Amino acid sequence: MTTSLFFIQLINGLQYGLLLFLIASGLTLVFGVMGILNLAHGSMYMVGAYLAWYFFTHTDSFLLSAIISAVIALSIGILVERTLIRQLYHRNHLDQVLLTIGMIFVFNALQSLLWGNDPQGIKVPDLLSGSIPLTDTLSYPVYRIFVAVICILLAAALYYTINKTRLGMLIRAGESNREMVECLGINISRLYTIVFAIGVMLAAIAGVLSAPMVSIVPGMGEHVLIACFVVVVIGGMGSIKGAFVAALLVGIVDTFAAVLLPSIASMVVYILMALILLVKPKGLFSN
Amino acid sequence: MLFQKRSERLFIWIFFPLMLMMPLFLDGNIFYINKLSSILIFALFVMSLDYLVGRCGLITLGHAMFYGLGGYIFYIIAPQNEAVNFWVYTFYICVISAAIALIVGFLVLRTSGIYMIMITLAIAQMFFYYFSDSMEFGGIDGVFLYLKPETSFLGIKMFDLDNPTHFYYLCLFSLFNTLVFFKVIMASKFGRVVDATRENPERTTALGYNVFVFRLASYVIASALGAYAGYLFSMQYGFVNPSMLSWQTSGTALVMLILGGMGSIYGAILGTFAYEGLHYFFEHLTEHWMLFMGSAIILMVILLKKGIAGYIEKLLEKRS
Amino acid sequence: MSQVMIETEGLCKHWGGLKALDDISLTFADKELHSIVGPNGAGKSTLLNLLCGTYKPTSGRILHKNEPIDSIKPYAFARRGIGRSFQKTNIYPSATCLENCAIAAQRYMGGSFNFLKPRNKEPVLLHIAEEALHKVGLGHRKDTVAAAVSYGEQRQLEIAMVLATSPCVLLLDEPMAGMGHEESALIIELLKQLKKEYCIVLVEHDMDAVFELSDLITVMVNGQHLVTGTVDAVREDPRVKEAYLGQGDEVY
Amino acid sequence: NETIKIGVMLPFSGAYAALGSDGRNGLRLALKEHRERLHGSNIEFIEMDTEARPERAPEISSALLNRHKADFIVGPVHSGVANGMLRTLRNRDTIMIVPNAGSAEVTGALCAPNVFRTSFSSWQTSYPMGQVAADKGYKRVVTITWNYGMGRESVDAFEESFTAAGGEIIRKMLVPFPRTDFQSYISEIASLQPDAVFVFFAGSGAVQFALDYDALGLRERIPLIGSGFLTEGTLGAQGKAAEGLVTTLHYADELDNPNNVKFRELYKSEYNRDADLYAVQGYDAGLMIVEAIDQLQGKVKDRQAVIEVMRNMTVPSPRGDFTFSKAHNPIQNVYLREVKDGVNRVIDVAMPALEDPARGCNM
Amino acid sequence: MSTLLDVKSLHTLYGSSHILHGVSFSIQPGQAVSLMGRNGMGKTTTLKSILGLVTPRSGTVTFQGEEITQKETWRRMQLDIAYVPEGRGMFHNLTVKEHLQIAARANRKGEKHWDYERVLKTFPRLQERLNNLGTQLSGGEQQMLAIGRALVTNPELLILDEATEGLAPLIRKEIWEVIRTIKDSGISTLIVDKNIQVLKDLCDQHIVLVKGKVVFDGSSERLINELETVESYLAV
Ligand SMILES: Nc1ncnc2c1ncn2[C@@H]1O[C@H](COP(=O)(O)OP(=O)(O)OP(=O)(O)O)[C@@H](O)[C@H]1O
Ligand SMILES: Nc1ncnc2c1ncn2[C@@H]1O[C@H](COP(=O)(O)OP(=O)(O)OP(=O)(O)O)[C@@H](O)[C@H]1O
Ligand SMILES: [Mg+2]
Ligand SMILES: [Mg+2]
Repeated sequence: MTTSLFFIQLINGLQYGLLLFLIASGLTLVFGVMGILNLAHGSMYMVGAYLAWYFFTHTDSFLLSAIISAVIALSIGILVERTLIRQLYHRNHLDQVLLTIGMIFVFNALQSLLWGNDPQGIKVPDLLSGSIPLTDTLSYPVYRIFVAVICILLAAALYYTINKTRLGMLIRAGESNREMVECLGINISRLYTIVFAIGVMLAAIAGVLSAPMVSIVPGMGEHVLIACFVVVVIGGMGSIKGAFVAALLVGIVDTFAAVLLPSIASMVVYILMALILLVKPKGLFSN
Repeated sequence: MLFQKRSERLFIWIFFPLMLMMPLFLDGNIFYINKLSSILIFALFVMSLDYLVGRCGLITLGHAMFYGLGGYIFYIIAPQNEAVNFWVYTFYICVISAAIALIVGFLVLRTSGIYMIMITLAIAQMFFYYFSDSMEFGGIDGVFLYLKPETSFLGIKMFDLDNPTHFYYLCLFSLFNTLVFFKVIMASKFGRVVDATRENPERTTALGYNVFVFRLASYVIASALGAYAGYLFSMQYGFVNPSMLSWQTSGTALVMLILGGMGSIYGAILGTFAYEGLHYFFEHLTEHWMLFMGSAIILMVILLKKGIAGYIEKLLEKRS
Repeated sequence: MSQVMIETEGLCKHWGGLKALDDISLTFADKELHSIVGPNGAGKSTLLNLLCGTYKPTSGRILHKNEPIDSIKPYAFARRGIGRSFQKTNIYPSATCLENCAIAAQRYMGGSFNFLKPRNKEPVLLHIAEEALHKVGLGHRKDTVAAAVSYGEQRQLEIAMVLATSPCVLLLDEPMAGMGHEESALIIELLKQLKKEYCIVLVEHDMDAVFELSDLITVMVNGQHLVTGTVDAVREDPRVKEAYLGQGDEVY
Repeated sequence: NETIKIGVMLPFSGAYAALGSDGRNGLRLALKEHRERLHGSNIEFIEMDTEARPERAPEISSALLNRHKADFIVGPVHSGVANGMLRTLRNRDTIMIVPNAGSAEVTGALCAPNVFRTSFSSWQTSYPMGQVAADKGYKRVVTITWNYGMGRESVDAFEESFTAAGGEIIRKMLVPFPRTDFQSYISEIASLQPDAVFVFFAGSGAVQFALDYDALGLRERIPLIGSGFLTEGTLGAQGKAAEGLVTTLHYADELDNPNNVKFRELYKSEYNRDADLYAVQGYDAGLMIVEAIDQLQGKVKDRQAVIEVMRNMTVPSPRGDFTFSKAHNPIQNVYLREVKDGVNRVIDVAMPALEDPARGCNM
Repeated sequence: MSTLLDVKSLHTLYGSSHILHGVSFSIQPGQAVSLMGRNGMGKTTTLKSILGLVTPRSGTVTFQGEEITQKETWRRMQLDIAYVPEGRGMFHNLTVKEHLQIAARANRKGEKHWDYERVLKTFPRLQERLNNLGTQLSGGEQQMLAIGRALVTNPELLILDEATEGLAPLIRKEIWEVIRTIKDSGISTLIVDKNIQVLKDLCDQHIVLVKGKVVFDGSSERLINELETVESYLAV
């Protein structure tokens, strides 16, 4: 591998990693920090992409469709938490698995009912449609750089909120002992509703931002779901920093494995995870 | 008594006699008999998962790995064009998968909770991709087994596996044995420690038990039985496919288990039947069966606190 | 003085920069009750956790009957007869009180890898378990689920479980915390009996109990060994008064 | 009047759902259009969702065969499912018509008298491209596909004709199925600087590959050619990223023949969406059934007769008439197409009446 | 001034076991009240019923003249009630500092007698452990933190369950001093503890529970007069 190709692949890996973090960010919040096992996370990613596509074809404005999609996702999040998730806080964690698998079924059915099963795509917003030449054959699209920047900003914002603000502390405290948080006079239910909804919205926003880069197809959510869990767990539950590092690690390892070790490429991420967990049984950045 | 709860006895007295007579009602309709056989096989698989999850508190998302391995091991070790003995190969498959489980368990049981879920998933995915990216095992299209084993034991031929009804009884027989087997284990002194390791592993260590060894033993037992289920499945249609090892298979089994009620062992049967029943029903009702299936699952989680088995127990409690 | 059961040599435990235990050398003799007291955070629980293998020492050695045991596995401590109770209640909440003790008793009765023997068909084992319950005054609760008994009773159960393992060394971390007078008195009586047979290490803030029971008292402050002596010696030691007891004019 | 049962085994949910429903629509359309040729038989459809899950295939096909006693079973889309179906349906008392799955085995090693295919073999759709590429003067080509049966078969077929015509494959890339993150592979391709890139991808993989290839700026610099699935049913999602891609396939939406024009019109008015390849293949399966019923005057219980009729049939397909090879695979034209303004334009017939070599079939 | 907390004939059940049989008592503003009883008599259950952590089958709880029986727990706590639970209720993923930060607030009157600094001054041990996680503290340190966490909410009514459990004698003395100070500053306290010697001096009023019933409810004077009876209830 030449040096220039090495750097290009490194950039590819970083970019893939950042995208992974974007998709996993909502899960880090809902699963890592709040401790809710939401398997329907991938479905919300899919819903976000479809919403973006749907409103884009109707409004022709990427920004507008992004905003509408985010608002809809937020409302779905609030609704789901209020009516369903809330019933399960006092129960076994596995009930959340069952519930959210039920939700995957429902989201898949609704997607097929509302939007059909054809692959869809939307074009990159004009403002960001340029590209920057890297070598004489290869160039890099501006939109992807834009998304990478958003991911970094998002990571910083999440990190700050969870670790440094009172809100973040309350969310963490809720994961540890809901009853006690309530005993401090805090409306933990409402707090959890909001944070859960934000998690869902982040998943959808990831879908929106990915929409111009990926094919929007049924089942796209299930493909990313496992990758998201891998990222959150390798990083260490509840650690934003961990998730960020893990996403980049997975992105880079996966990218290089694809070209250097094609025979075991699909296994490499799992080998990585197994090794990390055997050495650090609670992930990279756990207490 | 082995079956302590009233609900349990009731279930066993209704379920097994009913299933014994089922082929009579079905009047040799091959489809229904085959369908029931595959449900029984899967119930056996879910039961072995229940032992791990519900009894040992070891949640895994990689149990399907053994389900698939059951099939692939058979494909690998059995000669291509010679019918082998069923019981001998049952033994081989259980031993080989137990050996694999011993190594895998040795690694995965170092972690716990969500980390264990993920590491079991990781190892299962490795096996999944090993088979699905391989050329010699037919890749994602899987492989075929052209000959079914024969089942003579001490010179007596008990089941003719090409006959769906015989195969059905073999499955039922296996399921019943597995149920009794798990019940005996759980009521035993070993079971007492298993219960302890689930509830409070830290305390159990402080009392002087090597928690790891007990978990490992349980993991090996459950995995061998999971592989046995996969072996039966691959034999039913003579067909092994990597999707048997996929995390979706593990997930589905987990869903059935939670639906049926964890930790009760017989709940596994209830859950499998309920899930498959709903699936079959909605699928024939509408093309958008997923919508109904999903809603039914959601409703059931919300309404049933401890799965179907828990619900039945509550009903009986109220009446007495 | 009777035989030395457990001995520590220069035991240290550091948490990051914090020296929770700093160079502790103590001996605990058989058939003696040796109390460890000290202000909160002095490192008493840490010491017990080291003695029973829950934590590994940063440096230093632990000897049990003159054999070093600091590198054996946590569960092996209990097998050598080193039993402990926890400061924070640590039981099997969904099992009955009797079953809680039966689990403990089975460890030393053996047969835990017996897959076939029904667990409730072993009278000797159940008898031991029941006896342990009676000793701590929980006989009437034997069929109650442990989660449903009150906090104080759970503390009693905690001790019953240690007794059921038939230990030779008892490490008790604040066994009386949360217990009422009556139950405390019961435990004090019980410990008086037990110390005739066992080596007991007691961590407790209830000074009435400590003074009444102890053969020896060790005072620790900030991870360091302050003084070891008899009840009277420690009671009157000005350093102990300053660091821990106060001036003696107050009720505890 | 007899009831004729047609079992339909297609994916109606999951990633292949669109393909499944188009195939089903085509099938239904054929039977509806030619109602009067059915000799008054009642047609009953039994539709089963395969979810594209191979492990369900034996069970569902067993249901159609044993429980419903279907006379014809149409399906599936997915090759893995096809393998599972063949296991239960080969040489049984029913007629299996495969409306998509292109795996070589279906009319190769696993061929059987009662199994027909109305679609294609993967060999057929890629073999002609080797010749085309050589004619265009490409010398050094990189191939890339998913590491699964169809992918490998397609690339091998391309290689077969391309190397025969003097070309060189400088790198064969196999992407683990169903990965759709192609950026690193495309970067690698850029550094190899080949004359062209041959791909086999379908569905979301095809969309994603075209999008990434375009986004990284290679579309204008290194020609992208492939089996027609690269641009089939995916153009809407690919947008301008598909412009100029050259592919070979046994059909194109724009094919200018009366059957096609009529079919597309009918389809549009019936289902309110444009027909595509999968609809055509389903439609042709329907035509086969209609023709068989018509010729046998509704007496389809005699499977031997049905097989006899089908084997000698000329199907008046929208893709142009085709007949069956000994292995029951279509002998058909393969067209050379190029995407212009979001449509697959037919440039030429790449190879006329191409027959699959049916390796491994001893029928 | 009117009654601060008024509890009227609470009946509470766990499943089918009836634990509280009509518990009634009241607390006047500024009073310190002790709640005593042997193990398992229902002290904790009474406190939890007041706070809404368990739902009583019948009976009412009135705080500052407002009935709160149907309110969610967090609304009750916002009326400036603070709670130190038995077992301490630490957050395993928050540091000592964060424990205090999330709890700190002014009360409804806008007063802020207790803040972060004052707690650390009162419990210097915590100062040294600021970056430890809640569960990485010694038992006594946890108890200090739990009390500190309750104080920084600047309550009108402070409820302590097993107030001095696991504390060293000196610290225990310290806690009693603190409680005396807050009592002097007009804050009411409801204390569960077993140390009758201290409580009889510290508290104004005393309640004794036996098997879910109030068997004694009176002032310190009465307590001293009837010390023997009460001690028999407590089995001292
Ligand atoms: N896991 C840990 N990580 C970091 N520090 C710890 C950890 N566990 C305990 N400590 C610290 O070590 C010191 C000693 O704690 P230990 O529990 O031994 O005290 P103790 O003497 O038992 O006190 P108490 O009487 O309050 O129970 C304390 O200051 C505590 O904060
Ligand atoms: N979750 C529960 N389920 C069933 N019963 C319970 C539960 N919690 C407590 N109890 C029972 O309620 C009774 C009162 O318990 P409570 O904890 O209120 O006692 P307490 O007076 O606080 O005792 P202690 O001084 O030991 O803390 C006890 O007999 C206990 O067994
Ligand atoms: Mg301690
Ligand atoms: Mg209490």
